[in-house]
Amino acid sequence: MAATAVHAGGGLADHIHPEPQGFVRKYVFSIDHKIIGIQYMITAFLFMILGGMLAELIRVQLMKASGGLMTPETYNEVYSIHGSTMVWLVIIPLLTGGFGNLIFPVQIGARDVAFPWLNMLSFWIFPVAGLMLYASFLMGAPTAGWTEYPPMSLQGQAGTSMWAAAIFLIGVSSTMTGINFLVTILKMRAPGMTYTRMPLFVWGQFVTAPLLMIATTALGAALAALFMQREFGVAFFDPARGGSPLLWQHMFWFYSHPAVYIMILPAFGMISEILPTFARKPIFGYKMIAFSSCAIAILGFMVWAHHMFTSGLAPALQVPFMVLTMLIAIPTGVKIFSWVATLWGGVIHMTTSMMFAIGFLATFTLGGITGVFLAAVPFDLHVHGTDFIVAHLHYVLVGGSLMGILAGLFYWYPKMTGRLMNETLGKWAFWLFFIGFNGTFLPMHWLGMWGMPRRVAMYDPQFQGWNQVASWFSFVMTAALILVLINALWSMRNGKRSGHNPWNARTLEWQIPSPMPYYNFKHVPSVFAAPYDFAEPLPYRGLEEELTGAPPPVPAAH
Amino acid sequence: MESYEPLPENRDPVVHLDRQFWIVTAVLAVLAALSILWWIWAPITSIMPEAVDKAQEIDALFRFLAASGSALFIFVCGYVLYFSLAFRRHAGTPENAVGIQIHDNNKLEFWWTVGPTVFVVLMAIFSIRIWYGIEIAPGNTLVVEAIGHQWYYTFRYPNVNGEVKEMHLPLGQPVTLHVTSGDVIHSFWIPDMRLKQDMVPGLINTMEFTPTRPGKYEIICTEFCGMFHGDMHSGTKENPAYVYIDQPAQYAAWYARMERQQANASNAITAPASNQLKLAGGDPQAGAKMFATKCSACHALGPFDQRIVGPGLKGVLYDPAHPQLVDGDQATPENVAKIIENGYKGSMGQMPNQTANALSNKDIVNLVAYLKTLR
Amino acid sequence: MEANVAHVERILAIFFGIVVFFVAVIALRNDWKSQGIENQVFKIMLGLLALGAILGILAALGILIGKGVA
Amino acid sequence: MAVATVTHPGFAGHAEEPDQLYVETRELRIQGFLLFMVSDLVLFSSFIFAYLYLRNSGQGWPAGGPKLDIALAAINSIVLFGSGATMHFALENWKHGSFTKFANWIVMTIILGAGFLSGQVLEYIHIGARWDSGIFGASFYTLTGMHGLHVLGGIIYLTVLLLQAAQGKYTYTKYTGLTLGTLYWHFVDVIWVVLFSIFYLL
Repeated sequence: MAATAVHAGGGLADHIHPEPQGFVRKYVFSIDHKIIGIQYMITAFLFMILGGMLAELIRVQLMKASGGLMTPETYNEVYSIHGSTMVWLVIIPLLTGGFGNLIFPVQIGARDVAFPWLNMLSFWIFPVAGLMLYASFLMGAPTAGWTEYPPMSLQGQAGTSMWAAAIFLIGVSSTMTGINFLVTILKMRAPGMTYTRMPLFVWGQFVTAPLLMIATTALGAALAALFMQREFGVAFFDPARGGSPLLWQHMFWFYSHPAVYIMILPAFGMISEILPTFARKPIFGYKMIAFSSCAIAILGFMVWAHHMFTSGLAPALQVPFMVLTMLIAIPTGVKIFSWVATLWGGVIHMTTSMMFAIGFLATFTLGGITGVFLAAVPFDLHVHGTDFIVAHLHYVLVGGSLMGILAGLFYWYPKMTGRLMNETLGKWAFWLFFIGFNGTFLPMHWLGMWGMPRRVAMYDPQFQGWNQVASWFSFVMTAALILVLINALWSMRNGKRSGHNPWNARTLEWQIPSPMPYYNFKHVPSVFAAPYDFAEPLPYRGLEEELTGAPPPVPAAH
Repeated sequence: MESYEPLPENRDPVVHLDRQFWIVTAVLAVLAALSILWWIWAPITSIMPEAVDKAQEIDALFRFLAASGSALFIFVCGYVLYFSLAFRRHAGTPENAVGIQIHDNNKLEFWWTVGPTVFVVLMAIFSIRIWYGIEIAPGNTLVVEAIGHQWYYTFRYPNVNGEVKEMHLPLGQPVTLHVTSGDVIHSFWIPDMRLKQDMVPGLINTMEFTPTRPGKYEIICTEFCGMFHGDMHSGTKENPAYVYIDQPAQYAAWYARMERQQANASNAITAPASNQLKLAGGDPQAGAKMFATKCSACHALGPFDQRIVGPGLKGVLYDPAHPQLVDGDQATPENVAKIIENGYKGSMGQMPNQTANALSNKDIVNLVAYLKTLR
Repeated sequence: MEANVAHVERILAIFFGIVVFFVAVIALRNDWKSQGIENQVFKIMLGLLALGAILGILAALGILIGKGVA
Repeated sequence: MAVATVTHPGFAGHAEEPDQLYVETRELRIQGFLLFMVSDLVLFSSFIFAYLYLRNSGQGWPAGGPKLDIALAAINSIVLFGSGATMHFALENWKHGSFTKFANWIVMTIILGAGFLSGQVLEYIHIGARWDSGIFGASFYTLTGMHGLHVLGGIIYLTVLLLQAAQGKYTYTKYTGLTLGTLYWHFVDVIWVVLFSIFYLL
């Protein structure tokens, strides 16, 4: 084993530090990317419980046309915080900080991210900012939705400034994560891990990191401007002093449109890992999937004003924004077709993870199609600001991102705990989730087209029937998520032991023990092919001792 | 580590599509065709009538989008379902069986890139054509202004002083609707017209259409505007701001009544004399220069209805159509100066004040002198 | 007095602007062959510094003056 | 081990890759710092966009009328650009192994930076607009204020670097921190080129 000799004798392993032993250094202020990933996930799932409770409050309120559960003011607070929580405290942290941190450094054969201390800092800003966001409830929460358009947000209660500060902090954390991930992928890939050999989940993170780094800062500027106007009267958005309310919309959507790709590209990456693994088949069109991710990320920066088709954008600007937005359908379509083709001719293992991935294909396709509808300005004029938008965005964010997250949770759970999640419970959860989700959000398509606006505490009684349908199904969806949660908690102690590679998967993280050891690799492996040739031997060298041999040499101190 | 013997594949490794696949494809094609037919004849208007000319075009676009979208959806989901059932691992399949090891098919990938591209181009052309139809103003229009407030709408008509609470439009007469807001962002949506524009303070958005169907239609606010946003639609009792599309004769009668009513009501208002400036001795030429640099971005030198951001100012002091200024005061030089001095914030939108516009008192005097010369 | 101060400022700006410009250009020339990403960035920065010096000189000469400047 | 692995192309070139934990190499730190600069640039760009957008959105520019002093701004800008040059010399001298020259140049840089800041304060006193009087004041104070904070941060950063260098934290072959400081200072200078242009020359 020449390779092993090189690694053992090369002296590079000297840099390994001893694993911290105290509880605080090991699990709280840890600089280990795997622990940080798990911390992100736990925190984000806690916030998801809060955000989900708020969602249920919304659905209960909407069961009656006249409202009834909450005052309009409380309702406005509830849905504003629901949106902010789900976007910034749940989906983005789960996909980047959570699964990103946990998996991608291992997949490229690195021992940690480029800046472990920065990584720890990124994480610890996140719960603090989350608590600040919820503290705004006490001060009088923001009421203008997660988009907080001025002048409405200038009229908002004191908590709106707190909201802006909290989101700004999350932005700082995201930016640091983006820088960290980008440097890691650029510089710390194992020998032989060329760009075309990276697993597609790494590609997902690779195109997401610049979005996190660039777009989030633009949001920071918008939030800072809002904060300054609210607290110090700096005139950015006040038309009476020459400002413009549309400026906020431009600045906000310049972030928030790329942000929807931050929320979906890593999920694309997960699906691209899970489908081939369980179909026992190479991913179809690897290069096209990677390339289309890049295309989506680049186009994502050029389409923000499609959120403003009714806002009074100059007519000459609407056509390019419309056409560019429609162009995004092409790379997205290519991805979906490639995934469908990956299923063809496979040997499909119907695990819970795979079911969520296949469910993702169905629901995300619908969300994507309605997205193309919305790109067409004339149609958007009709449905902008209605429940149709709510339906579309939930099909993309819940049917897309969250389905991806759940698929990833079932898939990578063994890598965190060394145990499998319960499959029977998982399948129940999948079906309940799938039915509940579609029942909740499908009716909103026609509700919106018939005249039901979004963000309303009370509405025209003619829409009450379908709203009740949506509410009842939302309870089913919530039950499914509770089932997943119970499953995850129960399996931590009682799940079946997984072994290092329960799914027979081929990426690097499955070639080391579960849960993953502190150093990931005793010897950093060499890579000589993309990981998707299921009929071939594994394309790695230098992994012989990972599951057996002695621990790596650790010097006394550095 | 895996074993290195060749692994059993579950199928013939030669890549080919079997008969079953083509049967499924045929079934999906039939379903897709049915869905397209459904969208072509879907009874959209029986649920929501088309009240204006533009609505038909938007519905046509929707039919096109929905038909192609549902066909695509049926194919994707159909194949997903079929593949997941047909290629499921059976009980007897060896543990280490693998699927057909194909990575790429350049021809297939080429076509499924070209396909969506063609579709996108078609859709873009279709949308742009309809969109230009929506944007282009027909001639000889009735100009109406709609103003959003927390939480009701008001409307302004030419030659009617003050604001009215209902919008009446004559059948068959092209309408130009200017929308703006007096406080926060609202939105003006009439589902039966399929048209919507946001009402943004400090900005005038425009809609152009011709009513084609008489009736009473709901207006709905779709941009979150505060506590009672949910009540800002015509179904509420307090401010039932419906749009009525009337026969021309009916409309004329209503309009004449409004002119009379509002004229009577407005005579009662007296102009408060709050102005400190001495308006005598202004220099109209300096005022004209000042107007070109400071005012012309928002105010045209046309009639009152010709709006950029604010109203046109030609003859603002002599305009019989609008004997009152936007704040309800009479159109006297003193009151004009007062607005320039203090700015304006109200139902017609917002205008920066003297300090924000960097105007000296002398500038104001000159501007008023200049406005006086415009007849 | 006010005008005199401005006068002195302008002359100083022009003089030192020329110095900074040449220093930046010379540094750029000396650095031209250096490798490594940070040096590439330094080169861009030095080029922009030279540009900034020119802009400063032009502003001091009153050739380039914006609308908002009194 | 399968024989096919050894001859696989693309493997030979990657002999030694980073194989360590918690050792941030020079390359990684520079790369990360450059990316930080990119995101900081986006922050500035957003406000610059806001300024240009408001200025051109037809809402009556200039609202809140600026009274900028071009002579002061010119000399002040030249002072800041000069500090960029001195910082460049500081790093060059460090590379050539001269601590004294390095210290002199970096002290000069700090003085010039402080000079620029006092010039900014003069400009703030001189200017008529307030930050709440209109969009000019809003944009000007936000952008120059943000830049001023960056300069202030830079002065502190360079002082710390000087002290660290005096304590012998850096050697003549290991000086990543100094490189980063220089990068940061150049960044602050170059941003001012843009701000100077859009506020005084446009």
